Amino acid sequence: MAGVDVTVEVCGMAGDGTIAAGGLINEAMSAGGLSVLGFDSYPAEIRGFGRCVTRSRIGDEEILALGDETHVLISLNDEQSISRVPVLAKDSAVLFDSNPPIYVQEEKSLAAEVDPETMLFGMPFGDLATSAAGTARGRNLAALGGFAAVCGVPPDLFHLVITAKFKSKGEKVVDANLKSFDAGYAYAKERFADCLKTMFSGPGRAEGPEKVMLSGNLAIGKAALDAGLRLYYGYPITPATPIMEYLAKQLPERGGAVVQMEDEIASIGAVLGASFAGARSMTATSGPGFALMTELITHGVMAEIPAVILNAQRGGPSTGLPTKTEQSDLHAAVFGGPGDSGRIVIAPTNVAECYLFTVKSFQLAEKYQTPVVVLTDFFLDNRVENLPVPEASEQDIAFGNVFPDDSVKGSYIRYLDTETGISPRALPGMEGFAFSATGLEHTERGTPDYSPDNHMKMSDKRHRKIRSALRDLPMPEEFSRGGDLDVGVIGWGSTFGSVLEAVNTARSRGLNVGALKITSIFPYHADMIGEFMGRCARVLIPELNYSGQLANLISHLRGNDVVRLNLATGTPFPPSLILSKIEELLKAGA
Amino acid sequence: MAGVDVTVEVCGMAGDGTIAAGGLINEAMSAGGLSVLGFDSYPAEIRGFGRCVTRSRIGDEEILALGDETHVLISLNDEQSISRVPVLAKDSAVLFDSNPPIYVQEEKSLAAEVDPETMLFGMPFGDLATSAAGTARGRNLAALGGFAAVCGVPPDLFHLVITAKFKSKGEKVVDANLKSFDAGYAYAKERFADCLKTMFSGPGRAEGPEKVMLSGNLAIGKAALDAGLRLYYGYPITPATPIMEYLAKQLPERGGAVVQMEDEIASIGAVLGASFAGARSMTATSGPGFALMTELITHGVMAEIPAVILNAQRGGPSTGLPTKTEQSDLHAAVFGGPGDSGRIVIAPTNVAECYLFTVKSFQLAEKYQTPVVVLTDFFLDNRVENLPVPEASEQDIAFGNVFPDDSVKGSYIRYLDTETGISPRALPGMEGFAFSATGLEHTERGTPDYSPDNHMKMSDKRHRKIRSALRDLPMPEEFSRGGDLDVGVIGWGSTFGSVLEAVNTARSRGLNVGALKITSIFPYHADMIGEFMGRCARVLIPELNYSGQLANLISHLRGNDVVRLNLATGTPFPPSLILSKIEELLKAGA
Amino acid sequence: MKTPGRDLADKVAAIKNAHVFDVRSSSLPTWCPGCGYFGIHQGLNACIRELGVPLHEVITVSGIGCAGRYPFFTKTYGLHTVHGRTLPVATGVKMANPDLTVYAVGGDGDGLAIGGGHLPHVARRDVNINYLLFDNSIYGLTKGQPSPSSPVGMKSKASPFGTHDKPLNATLLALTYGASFVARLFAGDPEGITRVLKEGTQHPGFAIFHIYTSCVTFDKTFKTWANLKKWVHPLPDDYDPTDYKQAFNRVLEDDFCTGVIYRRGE
Amino acid sequence: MKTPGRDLADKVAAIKNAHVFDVRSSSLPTWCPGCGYFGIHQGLNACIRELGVPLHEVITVSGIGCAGRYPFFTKTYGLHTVHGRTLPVATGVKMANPDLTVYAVGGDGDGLAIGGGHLPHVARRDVNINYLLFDNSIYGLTKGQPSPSSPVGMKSKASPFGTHDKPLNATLLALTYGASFVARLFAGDPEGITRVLKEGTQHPGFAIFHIYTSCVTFDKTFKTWANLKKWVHPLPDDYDPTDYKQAFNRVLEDDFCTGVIYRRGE
Ligand SMILES: Cc1ncc(C[n+]2csc(CCOP(=O)(O)OP(=O)(O)O)c2C)c(N)n1
Ligand SMILES: Cc1ncc(C[n+]2csc(CCOP(=O)(O)OP(=O)(O)O)c2C)c(N)n1
Ligand code: SF4
Ligand code: SF4
Ligand SMILES: [Mg+2]
Ligand SMILES: [Mg+2]
Repeated sequence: MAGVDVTVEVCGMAGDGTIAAGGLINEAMSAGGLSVLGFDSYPAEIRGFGRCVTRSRIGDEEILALGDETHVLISLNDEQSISRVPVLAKDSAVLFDSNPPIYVQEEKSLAAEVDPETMLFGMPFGDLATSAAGTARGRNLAALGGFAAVCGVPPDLFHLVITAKFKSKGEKVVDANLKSFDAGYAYAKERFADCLKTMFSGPGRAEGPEKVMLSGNLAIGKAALDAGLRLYYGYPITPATPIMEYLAKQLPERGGAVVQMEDEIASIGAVLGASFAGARSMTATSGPGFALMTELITHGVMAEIPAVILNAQRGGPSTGLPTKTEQSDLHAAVFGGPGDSGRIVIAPTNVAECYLFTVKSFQLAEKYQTPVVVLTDFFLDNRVENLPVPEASEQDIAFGNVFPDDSVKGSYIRYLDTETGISPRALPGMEGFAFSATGLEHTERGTPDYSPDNHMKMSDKRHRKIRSALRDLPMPEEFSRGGDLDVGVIGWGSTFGSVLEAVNTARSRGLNVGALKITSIFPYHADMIGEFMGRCARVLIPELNYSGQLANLISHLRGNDVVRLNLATGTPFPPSLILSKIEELLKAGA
Repeated sequence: MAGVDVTVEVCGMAGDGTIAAGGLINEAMSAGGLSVLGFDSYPAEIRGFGRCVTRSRIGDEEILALGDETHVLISLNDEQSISRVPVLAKDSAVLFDSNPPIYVQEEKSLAAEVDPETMLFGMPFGDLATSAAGTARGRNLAALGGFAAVCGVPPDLFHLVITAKFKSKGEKVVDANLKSFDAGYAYAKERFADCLKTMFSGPGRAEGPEKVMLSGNLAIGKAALDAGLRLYYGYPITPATPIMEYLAKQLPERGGAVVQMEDEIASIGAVLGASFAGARSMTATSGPGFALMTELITHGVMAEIPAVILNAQRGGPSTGLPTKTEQSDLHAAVFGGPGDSGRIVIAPTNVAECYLFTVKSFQLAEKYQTPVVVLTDFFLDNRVENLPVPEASEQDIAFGNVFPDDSVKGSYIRYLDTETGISPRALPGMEGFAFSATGLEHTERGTPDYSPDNHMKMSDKRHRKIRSALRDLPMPEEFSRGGDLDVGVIGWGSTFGSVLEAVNTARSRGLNVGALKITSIFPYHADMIGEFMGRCARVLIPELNYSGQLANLISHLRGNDVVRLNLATGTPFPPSLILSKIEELLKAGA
Repeated sequence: MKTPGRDLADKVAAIKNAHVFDVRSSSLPTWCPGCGYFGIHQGLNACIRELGVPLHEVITVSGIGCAGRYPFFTKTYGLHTVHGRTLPVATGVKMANPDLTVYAVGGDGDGLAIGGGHLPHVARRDVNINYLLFDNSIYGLTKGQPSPSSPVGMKSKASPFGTHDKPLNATLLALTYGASFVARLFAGDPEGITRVLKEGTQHPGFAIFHIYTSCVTFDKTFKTWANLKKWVHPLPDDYDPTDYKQAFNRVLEDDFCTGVIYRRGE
Repeated sequence: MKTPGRDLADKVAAIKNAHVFDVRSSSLPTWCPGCGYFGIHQGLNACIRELGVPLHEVITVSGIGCAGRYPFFTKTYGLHTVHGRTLPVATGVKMANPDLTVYAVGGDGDGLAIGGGHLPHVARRDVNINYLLFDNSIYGLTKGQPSPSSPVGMKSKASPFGTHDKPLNATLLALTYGASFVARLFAGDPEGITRVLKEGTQHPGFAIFHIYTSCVTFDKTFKTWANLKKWVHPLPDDYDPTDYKQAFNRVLEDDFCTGVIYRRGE
């Protein structure tokens, strides 16, 4: 192994402490200076039972995607873990409970299922914890101890993160957990002395800038706070709810408020009202809620009112797959709602961009006086990455509104048709600038007017404005050696990480391929995208949806000559699939 | 003039009887065997005052669009009519009230405004009516008398339609109106004896099949009735309301019901419920209401429930231009709502197709177990055409549902994955077939299931089903001499009439151009459209929207090499604009 | 013959003479001559004038309907939203800038049909906005369909055989939802409107004004001026608006008493 | 240590022994062990069994939420709609096929928040469907946010400092909306549920069953089993459910009486 690139899974039933164990692995590895990308899956609609799996990819370079294979599996419940066997790498290590709380029939045990090459480490997790700390509660900690010993993770990294995690529960709990961990560590160190692995090239304490472990959702919440969010209105929906819950805790301390509204329509309504009155406000939802919002979103378009709407995509149509990831709301985000209602749509591709673009969205909404949709997806919202503490500059968070000049007091024209389409915007409370905003077509003064010339002119103003926003929107980023490429792969959202990983691998094998990241979905940088497409012999657009929604939007830039690779599986895009498609295209092209 | 092709306008204030007069002209001309296309505009949101204009294009061949110019203007209120002067043809005739009920300043009179070539016919409309029938109420009838005399319409045609129209109000009213008409007729016959025109080549009593005067909305209502509609659920909104009002009158007599729901969400919800239970049901709305429906529409997609939704488009975004015409909900109709939610979208281009496609939509929805969106627009909904009484055959209205075979009783698989994607559908009440439908992703048996393979498979099933519907959808129709064309013009919705008129004119001038009518918006006949595009040196797509929504959908079929001609004026597309664009393209191409 | 145009001219002159253009905008309301909304307009304008709130610190938020047109007819800031969403939008406005005096305005279709799901929650939240529900028991703007407050049997183009559904009583709804200030008013009594609006505007919480009014164009049988004048009557002088249960029982018995029906006690 | 898995196995055995699989489907409800919904399930299953309606002539229409999962757990036809739209969809089903017995099922979030705008109208229309409102005062499926019936001060992840909004009382709402059959029930009393459901199912019009139930997973403080058992009590024997005004006053005074609160008299 050139560097570290290991995927560790913890699998158990709800109640086994699976998620906690996975989280501690992430934290310990981050503390050890490695990069981490973690993604948990747990039963979302069935309570009290069901399978929990945490997946952590750990490496010494930036982690772009989930790996295709798992190298270490820590099983807290064999019956559940059996489902993970197919993703185990050759040569993987499996830790399991040799004396589980529920009896497991031999033929249902993990040991009976795994490949012969797999190294099996059976340990009595519960017994170890009980004898060390007097309770089997630390079963998962004992398993972690075994993991640290078997895979060569310095135990002090775990000591550090265990202490930090349980501090708030009191010294006793910390102590019990440390003891359980140590018991597991000692047991494995001794029992498996001759087959210990050193998977992690001796991580020590991290150097360099301090890192935090953030999910996409948390990054969005933090970004909103840092950007000076005043009011959050929302309605619970997976996978957006954690944003509301985070802000509910944080915002009141900063003088803001979170209001759980009666539905999504009320939520976007209140956001429009608050934004109209000048406060930074936002809502977050998912596809079904977004659909309900579209009527009012177009009101924001017509009346030129800022609004920030986060659409955390999940599987569709309809209620669909609430706990699965998909990128199938692009169409709705760009085209939903009545009329020609252009709006800004941006889509981050990783946790850092979740932060960055959320911060940015407020300014964009204010400056361009229009709803801004930030499109994330379940995978991006729920995965964690360790990254340098994200921060927003003064400039990033500056109020974006263009105010009218004092000189026009009393003769203010709210919807003045300017070159960019941006009209100076007064806020209620300002003396001498009173106006009425409306979702009806209106003159520059805001008076309803349906005459042909006026509608043509004002439609043009609004669309010109949206087009002019392009200069402030994040640009496509190319990852290639430049020049002509045999295959160019275009990605967006959480899929882009998989695209880049596949392209990196291909390039490392000497293939002349490149990747283009698109984060501005609407308006989009047609010139730059078209230029890139023009340099590629073949263009590949992998997406996590059935119909190729980004491809539908941009493939005309290359006369529709693009190759789509669409997955409607509800799971993150496997880089390996992209890689083999690249190879297939190269073969076909040769 | 080779044949008859005359546009007549009546213009007045609300209360002047403008709309009634225009309607009588349409009926009289239809009775006389001519073709008629009428379109009224009246103040929709300001009551008690405001301008009313009726526009009737009358000809001896099929009328495809509104004409660009007006040949006869009947002014019941000069102040309002002045706005019509710019559209007057050279050589036009204007009838006005020489002794109006409201004094008109000289410089505001029509006479002061019109071109010198215009023939002016001043008559004391009110006085004529009063002296003939004892009341000025027949002012508009006196004006019609003048029109008949001046333009050469046999008065018995008007006698016929006046009698028919006022019959229900009693003989007295009929009589008074006939007298007012005759007074106007006699006055004009005598006073203008030397400058009477014969614009209408002597229409007699109509021959051939009986014709009715129908608006798009009425045709839709009639179609729904003829198709066996059982339940209509709706919420008032311009321009769809007349459909509900028509059905409210008619449906109860046929054992059905119209329920005005609390909003559009409830309307589509009830339609889905009723359709699930096997009754033909529908709703009609416009853009803002349609946006609210999109969440539930995708429920129909996912749970495979029929539904017929009529979206009568008006100007957008948001409340927009409620009383103006536009084609800007195509995006929302095809792409609105969460997830990859393919559905059927069809768009009639004239009143006859409004009937035909509405009938068809029920069967399609049943057979393909999916929401069907019928897209009309304000112009199509509100214009009247005289046409042979539309009728639906047994075959057209046959119940489209595919029932499960009795043999699968007890082992019924609701969402059986078949070649076409169509699964036999049981209705509640059928013994031995009970199942649960859900908007969650589900297995063939209907059980919620989010596993990757299942989502992929069922997504594929649903989309295959929609694609397979293409064979039952109305095909594109070409109007050309075939072979290679210098310019091919593609049109949809009410704009297609203007396209065809422009193309016909161009062809009559010897130009090698053609028109393609597209009525199936989704899925669409990519092969046929692509083949047509391939034969055209240039492809032009005129649309009544800002962004070219049909072009966005289909231009990839020609590598995006199409010319768009987009109007966001809220008014029907003038054929002359299309014609000049055709000429411009030919010039540029030469 | 007097044309509508002439009626109108008379009206305009009358308005001009009343010197009330300090609050109402110079653009003439597009309501039909005789519409009850003129009376409400007069009442609210006077309220704002008499309270002395600077106009730029007042905002009128409305839905869609004839009532929804309101913002175009005042000199305050205005926000004409979409059908039924008056209250959530007004909530956002008020929370963003509590210094603003917020009037939310909408019709009975707007507030009880499509927007009926919002009223309970704005009342529960007790957001300090003032909601004027223009209840003419009909959809005016869309030309005369029945509304949730139309009486059983009402005939219209959309209900040619008469409606079946029991009407909703907005005052009772407001009480049930826990609104902290509930008043019932009559468009034919602008002074009464002004008086109660002033009190409600100063109430620190959600205030709803359920205003009976007449759609002269589309309703010729139910809420006509003649009927309304016959029906409405003020609450007795000794009525105690702070007694919640009494308020309920009053409203259950009496559909037409006007005044402050309920006000949260100190 | 007893794992949740073991609890479950016990439950399954108990259910099997009760021989109740004639109505409930063989797929095990995915509700948490101890959830009040099991009691409602039991009550409705027995009602259907005892009424003797053929299962294929029964349909369960639901919204989204833990309650919304209901249709998967019965052998009747089922329609799992979207969040909040239970009632309009059920309306369509019933009107299309009046021979069907229609149970509409949903949670308090489904019925009082996002779907709160539909209840007044289905009640006014008196559509002959039976609506079971599972009121646990919390959003179960989305993991414990407050609902419109949560008490003031309820703490949750979404309301870490406690809620502010006054709760809505679904029974009072139903009366205000004019529902023709209004009952309040308790998930801890399946027999009571069966008895009243049978009566309500036979009522020719809209019947609403406001059922107090406990979310054992997310609500540890308010509608716990212990509290509910302490609070609920049957209406007195001499209570006359046909007296509309009395029903109002009873409900205003007493949040926890159970039984048929109101039934339209003949
Ligand atoms: C989503 C949506 N649905 C329907 C409409 C059409 N619409 C406009 S106003 C209105 C009802 C008007 O009635 P009301 O609210 O009582 O106001 P009024 O005109 O009587 O003042 C309707 C249905 C709309 N604009 N938007
Ligand atoms: C339009 C929409 N918004 C939000 C959600 C997310 N959601 C699912 S269930 C639910 C609330 C559940 O609470 P309740 O209705 O009380 O049912 P319970 O789970 O308590 O039975 C929410 C908010 C959704 N599915 N659809
Ligand atoms: S239609 Fe009715 S409510 Fe609307 S302005 Fe006219 S009278 Fe008033
Ligand atoms: S989360 Fe609550 S409501 Fe949902 S099943 Fe569990 S206990 Fe019942
Ligand atoms: Mg009204
Ligand atoms: Mg609940």
